[in-house]
Amino acid sequence: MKTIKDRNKPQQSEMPFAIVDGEQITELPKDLYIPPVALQVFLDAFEGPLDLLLYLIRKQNLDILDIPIADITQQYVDYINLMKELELELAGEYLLMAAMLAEIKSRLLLPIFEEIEDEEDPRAELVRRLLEYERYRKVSEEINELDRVERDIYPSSVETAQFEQPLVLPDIQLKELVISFQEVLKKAEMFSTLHFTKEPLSVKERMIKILEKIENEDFVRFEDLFDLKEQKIGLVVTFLAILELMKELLIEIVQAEEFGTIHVKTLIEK
Amino acid sequence: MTKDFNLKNTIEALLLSSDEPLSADRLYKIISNKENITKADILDSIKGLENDYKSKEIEVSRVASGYRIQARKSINDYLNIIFAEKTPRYSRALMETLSIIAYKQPVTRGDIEAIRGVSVSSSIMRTLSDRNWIKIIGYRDVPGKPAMFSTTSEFLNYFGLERLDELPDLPDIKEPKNLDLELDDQSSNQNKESSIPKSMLN
Amino acid sequence: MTKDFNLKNTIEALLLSSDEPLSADRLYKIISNKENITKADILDSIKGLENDYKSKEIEVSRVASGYRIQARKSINDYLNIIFAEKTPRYSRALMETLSIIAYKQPVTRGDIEAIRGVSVSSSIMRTLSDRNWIKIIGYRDVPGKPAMFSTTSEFLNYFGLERLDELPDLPDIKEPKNLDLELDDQSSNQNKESSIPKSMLN
Repeated sequence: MKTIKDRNKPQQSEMPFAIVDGEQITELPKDLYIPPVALQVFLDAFEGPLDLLLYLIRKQNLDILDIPIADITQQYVDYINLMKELELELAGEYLLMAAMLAEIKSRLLLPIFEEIEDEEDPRAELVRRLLEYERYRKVSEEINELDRVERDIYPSSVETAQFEQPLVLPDIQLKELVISFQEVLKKAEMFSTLHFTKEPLSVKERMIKILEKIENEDFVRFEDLFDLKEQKIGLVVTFLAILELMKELLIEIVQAEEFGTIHVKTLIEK
Repeated sequence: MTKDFNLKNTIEALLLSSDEPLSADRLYKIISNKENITKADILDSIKGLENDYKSKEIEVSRVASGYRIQARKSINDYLNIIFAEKTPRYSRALMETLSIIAYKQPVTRGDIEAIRGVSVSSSIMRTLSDRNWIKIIGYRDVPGKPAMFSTTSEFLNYFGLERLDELPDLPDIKEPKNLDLELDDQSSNQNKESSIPKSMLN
Repeated sequence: MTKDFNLKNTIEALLLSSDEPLSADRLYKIISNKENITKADILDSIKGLENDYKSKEIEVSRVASGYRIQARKSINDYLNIIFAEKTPRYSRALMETLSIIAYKQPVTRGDIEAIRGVSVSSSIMRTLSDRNWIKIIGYRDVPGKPAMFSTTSEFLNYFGLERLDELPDLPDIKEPKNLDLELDDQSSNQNKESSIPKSMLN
């Protein structure tokens, strides 16, 4: 790692690759201790391995069409190792690129047999990708500078809210609702602390029903919550709903005396 | 004053560009940064605008927080056409909030925020209760007594459901494709034109 | 025509009332409901407006989905004060993704990933589609049927453009000097198996 600073002697005025606390950082910090924050910022500053490679190439004013693969590979791997040492999470693409560079390097080292003259320069594919990426990187910077609404273009408008506009309500499909929930679950899965289990909806619904039933009453008799016309499964669902409501501290079960009537009381304050 | 500077035209453009009414004070503060003007100049210019607009279909209106330019009632008929042509859509945030309430009810705003990882905007909750799709069913007995929301029978009616348990089963997270197929049959008229299927976004 | 009806003033008020640009066609459809006008009248009136605005701080701008009235850049100093905190910033990753879609459309996520060398984040695709800047225009006929994305007219509107070819030119690919490069279009699949031992990476 100590070699990084030797190799990266700037040869041109550089673009800062990161800004930390308002200060431009144009080189990796040279001290032995590198604040992880700076490295994270450094990592965030790159949009992937191609971007990092381009940076290394530009930084040293190298010809992209004739990259000294051995040097670049070494530098690239140094950066990667630095990040790994600091236990920064590296996208898999960075490692893939390291492998690709190493492969190119090894192929360049092989003696060239004249018979296989068809074979491309091993760097060709990489150069092609770098050039292609660079085109879009450059043009995206130009697009970023274009005038745009919210920054440079201010559309004029007059107030129309004073009119009674016909109220058109958006229409949604059941499918959209389900897909939205699916989306939510997927997101929630990413915060893996949240667990969703499939719960029978009927219990949820019964909980609501029970709450509605008791909301305006002081006490409701426990057995009045059950609809005896329902089948056994319905009674079980009601019972589960009551247990669930108790667990969530939404209702309270009260029994004045032993073997006395059990009453249910809402804990919800209106 | 700067050459070519025209106060009336500047005020007009500022009032038209701002999303909210601007008071004479505010206009003065903004413009006097660059130009040597008085507050009286501002008021004169606004009078001038009012005069210019006499024959136009827009007018200067004075409301509590200042001046704004608004369309005259005479173009109301056209505006009705413009607004009627638009088929509004609900935001993803609203759809997700509604789906969480539907499947996890009763839930508090805190529950929804914990699941979605972002705060729930008041306007979403307002929209949902304005449509009578959700209601407050009580207050959870924890500090702060947060309101608990559930869906309503109007919500079920809207989707042609009789009971909550007729809501489609939670799709298997790992295999969203099956869901799409399954639900395509059920959805009568879809306006899928602009929205990108969620499954493509992952 | 109705008494007192003034087409130019009506168009002005409609453009100012609509929250999106209106095309001449659309204006014609809206107004001809009530008034006996031709499409040529619409275009004449828009010319008239442009003329009226010459000395003003607002202008008629033609963008992809029609005409809109906007403030001249000369008053941006003031507007930046009013809108100081509202300007959203977009990441480089988002701008790069958007650029690739704009110049290479229609593209799949795979195409974008091949060029950028990293996977496309879902949140970027979501932001782009939530803003209505991109849409799915079809599915490529290869295994997996990946969605193909293109940009929308809202994207052009946002950047004040009428047509895609008004975007900055995409820089040319440099002519290779030292390398025997075959600059064909097959550069997208480069996931070559690497035989490099893990130790090289440590």
